[in-house]
Amino acid sequence: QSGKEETPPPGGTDGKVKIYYMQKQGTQDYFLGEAKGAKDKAAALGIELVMVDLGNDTSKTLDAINTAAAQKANGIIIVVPDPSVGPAVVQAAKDKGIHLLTTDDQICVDKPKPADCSPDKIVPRIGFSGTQMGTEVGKKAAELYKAAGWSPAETAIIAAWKQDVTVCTDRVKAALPAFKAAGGPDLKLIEVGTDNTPPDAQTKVAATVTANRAVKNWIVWGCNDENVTGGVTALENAGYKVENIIGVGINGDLACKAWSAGKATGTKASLWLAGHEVGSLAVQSMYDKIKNNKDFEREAYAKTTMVTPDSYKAAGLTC
Amino acid sequence: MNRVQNLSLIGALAGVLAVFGILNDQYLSLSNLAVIGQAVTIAGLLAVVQTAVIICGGIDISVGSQAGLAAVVSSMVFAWTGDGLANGNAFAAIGVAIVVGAAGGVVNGVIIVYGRVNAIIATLAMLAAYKGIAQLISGGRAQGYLLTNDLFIFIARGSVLGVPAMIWILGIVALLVHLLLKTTDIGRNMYAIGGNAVAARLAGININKYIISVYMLVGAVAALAGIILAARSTAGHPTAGSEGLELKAITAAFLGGCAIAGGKGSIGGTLLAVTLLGALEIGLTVVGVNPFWQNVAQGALLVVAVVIQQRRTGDRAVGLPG
Amino acid sequence: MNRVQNLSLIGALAGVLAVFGILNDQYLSLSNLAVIGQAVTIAGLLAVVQTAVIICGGIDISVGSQAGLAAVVSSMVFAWTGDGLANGNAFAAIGVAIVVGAAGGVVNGVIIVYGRVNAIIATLAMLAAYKGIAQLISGGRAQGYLLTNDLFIFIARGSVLGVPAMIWILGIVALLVHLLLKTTDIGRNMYAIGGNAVAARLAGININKYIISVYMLVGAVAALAGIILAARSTAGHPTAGSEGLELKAITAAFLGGCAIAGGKGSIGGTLLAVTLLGALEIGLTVVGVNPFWQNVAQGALLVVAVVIQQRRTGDRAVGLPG
Amino acid sequence: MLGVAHLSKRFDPVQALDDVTLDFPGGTVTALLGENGAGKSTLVRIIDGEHLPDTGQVLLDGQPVGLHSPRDARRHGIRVIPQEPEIVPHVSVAENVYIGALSKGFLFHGASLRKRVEQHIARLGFERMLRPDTLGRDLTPAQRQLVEILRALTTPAKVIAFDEPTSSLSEHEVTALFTLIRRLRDEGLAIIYVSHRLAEIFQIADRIAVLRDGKVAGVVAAQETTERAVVSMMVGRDLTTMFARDHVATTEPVLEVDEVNGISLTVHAGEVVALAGLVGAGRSEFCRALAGDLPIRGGSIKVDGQPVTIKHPWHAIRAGIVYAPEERKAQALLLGRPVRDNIVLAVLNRLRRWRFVRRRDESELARHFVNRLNVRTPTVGQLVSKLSGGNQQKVVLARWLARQPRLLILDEPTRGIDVGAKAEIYQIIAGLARDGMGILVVSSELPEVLGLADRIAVMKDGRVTGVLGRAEASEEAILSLAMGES
Ligand SMILES: Nc1ncnc2c1ncn2[C@@H]1O[C@H](COP(=O)(O)OP(=O)(O)OP(=O)(O)O)[C@@H](O)[C@H]1O
Ligand SMILES: Nc1ncnc2c1ncn2[C@@H]1O[C@H](COP(=O)(O)OP(=O)(O)OP(=O)(O)O)[C@@H](O)[C@H]1O
Ligand SMILES: [Mg+2]
Ligand SMILES: [Mg+2]
Repeated sequence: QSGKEETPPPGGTDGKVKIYYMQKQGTQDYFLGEAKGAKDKAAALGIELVMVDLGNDTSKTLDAINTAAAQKANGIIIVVPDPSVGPAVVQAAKDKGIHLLTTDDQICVDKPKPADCSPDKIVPRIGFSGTQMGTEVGKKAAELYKAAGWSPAETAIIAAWKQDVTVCTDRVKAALPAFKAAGGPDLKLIEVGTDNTPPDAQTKVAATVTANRAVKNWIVWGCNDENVTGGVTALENAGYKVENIIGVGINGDLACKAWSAGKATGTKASLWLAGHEVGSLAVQSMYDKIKNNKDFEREAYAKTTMVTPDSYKAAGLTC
Repeated sequence: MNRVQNLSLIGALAGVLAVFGILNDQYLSLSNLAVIGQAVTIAGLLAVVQTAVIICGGIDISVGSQAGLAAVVSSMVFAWTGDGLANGNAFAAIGVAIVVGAAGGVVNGVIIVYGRVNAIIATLAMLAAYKGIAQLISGGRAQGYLLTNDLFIFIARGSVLGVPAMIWILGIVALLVHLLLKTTDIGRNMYAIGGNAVAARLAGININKYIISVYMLVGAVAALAGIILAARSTAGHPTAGSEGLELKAITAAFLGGCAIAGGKGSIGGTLLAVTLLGALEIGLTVVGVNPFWQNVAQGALLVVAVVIQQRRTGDRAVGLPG
Repeated sequence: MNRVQNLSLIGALAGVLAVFGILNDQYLSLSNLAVIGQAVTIAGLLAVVQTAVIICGGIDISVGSQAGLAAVVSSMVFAWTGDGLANGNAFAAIGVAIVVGAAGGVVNGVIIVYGRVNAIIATLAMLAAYKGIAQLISGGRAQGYLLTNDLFIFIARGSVLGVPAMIWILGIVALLVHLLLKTTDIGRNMYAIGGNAVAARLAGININKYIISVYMLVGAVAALAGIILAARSTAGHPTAGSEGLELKAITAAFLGGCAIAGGKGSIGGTLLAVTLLGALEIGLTVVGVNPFWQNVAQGALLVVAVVIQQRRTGDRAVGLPG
Repeated sequence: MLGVAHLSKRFDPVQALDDVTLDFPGGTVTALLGENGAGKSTLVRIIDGEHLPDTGQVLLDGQPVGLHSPRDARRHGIRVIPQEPEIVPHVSVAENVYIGALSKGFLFHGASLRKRVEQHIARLGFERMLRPDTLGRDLTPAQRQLVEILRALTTPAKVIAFDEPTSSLSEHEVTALFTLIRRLRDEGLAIIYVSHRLAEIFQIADRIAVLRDGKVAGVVAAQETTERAVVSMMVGRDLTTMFARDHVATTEPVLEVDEVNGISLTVHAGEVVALAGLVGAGRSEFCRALAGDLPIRGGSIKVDGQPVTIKHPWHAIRAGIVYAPEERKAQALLLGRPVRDNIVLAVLNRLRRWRFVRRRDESELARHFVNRLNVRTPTVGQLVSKLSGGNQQKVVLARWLARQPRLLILDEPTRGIDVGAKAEIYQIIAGLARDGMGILVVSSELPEVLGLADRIAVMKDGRVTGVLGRAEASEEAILSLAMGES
């Protein structure tokens, strides 16, 4: 076979619902929450759910879809390791006649970059995109910056992320325009490449500070709390006071620890993503599709909250 | 010895298939076996050439990066020869990627032979370097879109006689390398070089040429693996091969009976080992084992498999095994 | 030979310091030198014990996972003995983590010695297994919050006589291992075991005991590294040590003069090598080199350093270097 | 036919060859003699293209040939059997023999190769010693040497250089080898033959060239000289006695072995017992069992009348049994370490305070043994790999003497060692016996066995087939027990 043959669309079900949920970086806190939400919902609905961790391996994605097909799964929910694998995922699911829903990251039916995709070709999705997250971060940073009353000449921004992870890049790149749109001035921006772990972020930011001793106040954002915590810690170690640091994280998992412990920290806010709800909603939507043939919504958003040391408890973030 | 090794691998594989076959009624279905086959293709290609280089007394840790580089290069050439994203010339894309891979292999070989650098250090260094080059030329982003092309679609999804194209590629490469090793003077000389480099040199074998050639072979096949990676994932991503592929390939080679000092190993053993690892991985996923347990299980089973293998040969437990 | 090696490392280090010192006037400032020192501490600790185990003819690829496991264990013990998140007993946390680390090392050693499993395969397998265990017990989540405790704060940020506490820890461990290797009969026997295991056995050395003990030492020190990692990142994350730390440690050991076959190497050389790698990494970051270039530069410089080293010794370029 | 002109080669600080000019005519066996370190192997390696000379050249039929690698030497029809056999461990003997000489292309065929090698083995009369399917790593040192010899026969050659081909062979194989060498000579080949066994030289050589300290000390026709004259040419002085026999064996048993692995044997204080036998007779195996390195099956062992259990080499050492193995480099020496570390390896536990090795005592002890055994080394800090074979052997001896053992087991103690060093080692052995030590020597060289031993136990197929006293011992008696023709 040349690989281009079409298979008939999905048939009815024998009543048994089997869903595969595939996640990139399944060992990260956010995705663990999402997995938990999915499992709880699946248990409540009494359906079979198989979780698969794809790591960052695009090739494993296709293996996992093939496995799901061989296992006669009815539906696949997926967070792709990289959006470029999207068309292959769509094609594979179509070949095998399996319903496809994505969470968190968008994929396109026929383009490797969702940004180039015509809206009707975007696969139905639940969650919050990297660009949306970055926008929230930029907005919050601008708000905190204005409240701090720093002079633009003495302030710089550190953006720390693993530069070959596309969704991280999307988040970070969206933050700056949002910062400016929310009234932030033109500040010196220093991009720092890390491997997305706190120790590495700390090392790299420490070195960056060396080269920028003149800066008095720092804004730190990045791909996630790991980068921001590492960066903020490096600044604190280098002698900067917490008042001179504005760290805005994503996910809240590490920020919340420092806040709970009652320590003053330069991490002033973090965008809490309720992974649990995304997972739960995704499983419910897939169930409705399989059982009742109810169409997916094109875009369903889950709740995200920008939390601060004062608000995180009320928002329901625990750690 | 080698037979014992292969027999215990077959035993372990049969055990894995049986256990998961009982736990899941779809596991032994033809379509799932094809999935296992596809899942092991990339690691299998790298393990096959890794076996060849380990037999020569070397090792290549940079294979994963080389595959990633080839993934990017092939997609970029495809994009350039086309409309900037897709619809390019697949043969040019594949050809350039394989030439770049072979050239990378030669660089590895030259560093090792003429630079007198230990193969582990040299290829560790090149692991970083090739990854960096792939990231640089691609800007860290996925490149091109390959699924507009029939050839790439065939590589990614086609099949012949019901067997997926990827598995055919692995089978053909493995067969060729097997024949090279077992039936040609070149292969026998490779065993001699790895077994005792001084003996080989005194026998008039041009060791340098062999070492550089085998690294070139590794580079070319790693590039082939990278092209398949790109075709499967529709686009070439610079970190495509970096998720521990080299460790998988090396693990399979050793598990399949290669000796770290060289001069020992077979393609059959390596393929068995890589299939065992793949069957295990898919099995654990199918049964829905939590990924954390999968790590523990894979590590533990690898140890158990090798221990059983070793017990069979009845070595004494003194010092470090060779 | 060893002296030549160390001299060329010192030369390379001086070169790196000079180049970056010229490019950036803050690079040679005391505070930046402290940053370099801190950046190399974790890899340095692992490299020091890696040197010990390579001298014995072994290798330990699982050090990164072991560090990650210790990071999780120490933070969890700290959380349990406290209020569930923080404010626990730091001594209990550190003690339990080190005991767990040492036990893990013993498991590695036993698998290698009594299971007759090649050290590379055994520790590769345990790399996956320890990572899985760390993820399992932590549920994959970062654990505890250590910076409520003075001891952990001291480890992470404290300094004595202007030198960061972390660097003191590395210095003390390195000195102890150095003394062990160079001045005790234990160290002598380790060199003997790695240099010629048969001769060592015939000389009455209990090789098994030595191998298991050295892996135990590796486990304990890797645990120490993990505790420092946890303290630095404020919480213990199960994958804390897995980002290529083992490769860094092994690279440093080989670059510092260890031989893959064992019996050769020194702590001084390893520390120089690890410092060289750290100075380079920080230098590239300070100068603002894009991380993709950093990969290329690090790989290339590693090759160049080793090639120069080898050229000095004047080996002929035939076959694989030892 | 083959000649070398003005060859010099320096390995700092040693001038291994110093302006050597020699010729090796076709149809002649030229023996190359000299003490350890005289430069014989260096000369042979230059002819093999393995070393490049600093100055001078190699001439073939009067024409200079550029030899840059062993490959070039092969192309010019030069074959060398190196001093240390180089064996590929994981392939068969057959492939080891044909290494580098397989026909090109997809022609490799195991069975036919095996048959060809079997024929070669039969032609040389080595059938009992060597099978074509055995894996390289399972070969004993003697078998390794046979493989090296067989290699030289696979490709047509004009010149063959044998660098100590018989150092681990016993009488029977030596005879077969000599038949072969004579045939090759009669076919017109130039043969270079290096050996430390003088008796052999006079059996096989037509001409004798002697090297001393890297220079040619003389070239003589074999018929026109005597052993004594050659030896004095080699060492630069007269060597009066090889074997010093002033020790007297007592009746006090040091070692009593009763049915251990089917062998019973007693060694008395002050006695030298030799174990003789053909290649693979099981002598080394028995000794390694006594040393705790191989499992002991059944029987009992007593040292000085006290029963001992030996499960690990450490048990043997503690009981006073020490073993110097037959393969110096592979089994005894730490090649990357200095002489000092090699000597003190087995006595570190006596040289330490707390766990710190006392540097001064260590060096003193090493120096003491270097002086006592006359080890030629600039300092005790010299890397042991830089010493010549004889001196390396003395370092191994020193290691064990430092333990002051009751029973010293020496497996092929003079393998590849020159006459001068040999005489010294014999004297050391005699001196140790005089001091009351029991000594068990494994040797494949009959004159050595006869000259050294008070009693000779002859082994065949893992059994002792007879014990000969001094009076009844002769080469014929030993050989007939060893070959089982009694
Ligand atoms: N690769 C080398 N590196 C350094 N020194 C060497 C090397 N090879 C030989 N030598 C030295 O050169 C000298 C001559 O050595 P060579 O091996 O030629 O002696 P030989 O006559 O063959 O001795 P033997 O009878 O012990 O084999 C010795 O002092 C030896 O230590
Ligand atoms: N490592 C080994 N593996 C397999 N067989 C072995 C091994 N070592 C020895 N043997 C076999 O055991 C038998 C006895 O060998 P041993 O070395 O004791 O003989 P030997 O009398 O010392 O002869 P040699 O002159 O060869 O040293 C031989 O048949 C030999 O092939
Ligand atoms: Mg010699
Ligand atoms: Mg023997």
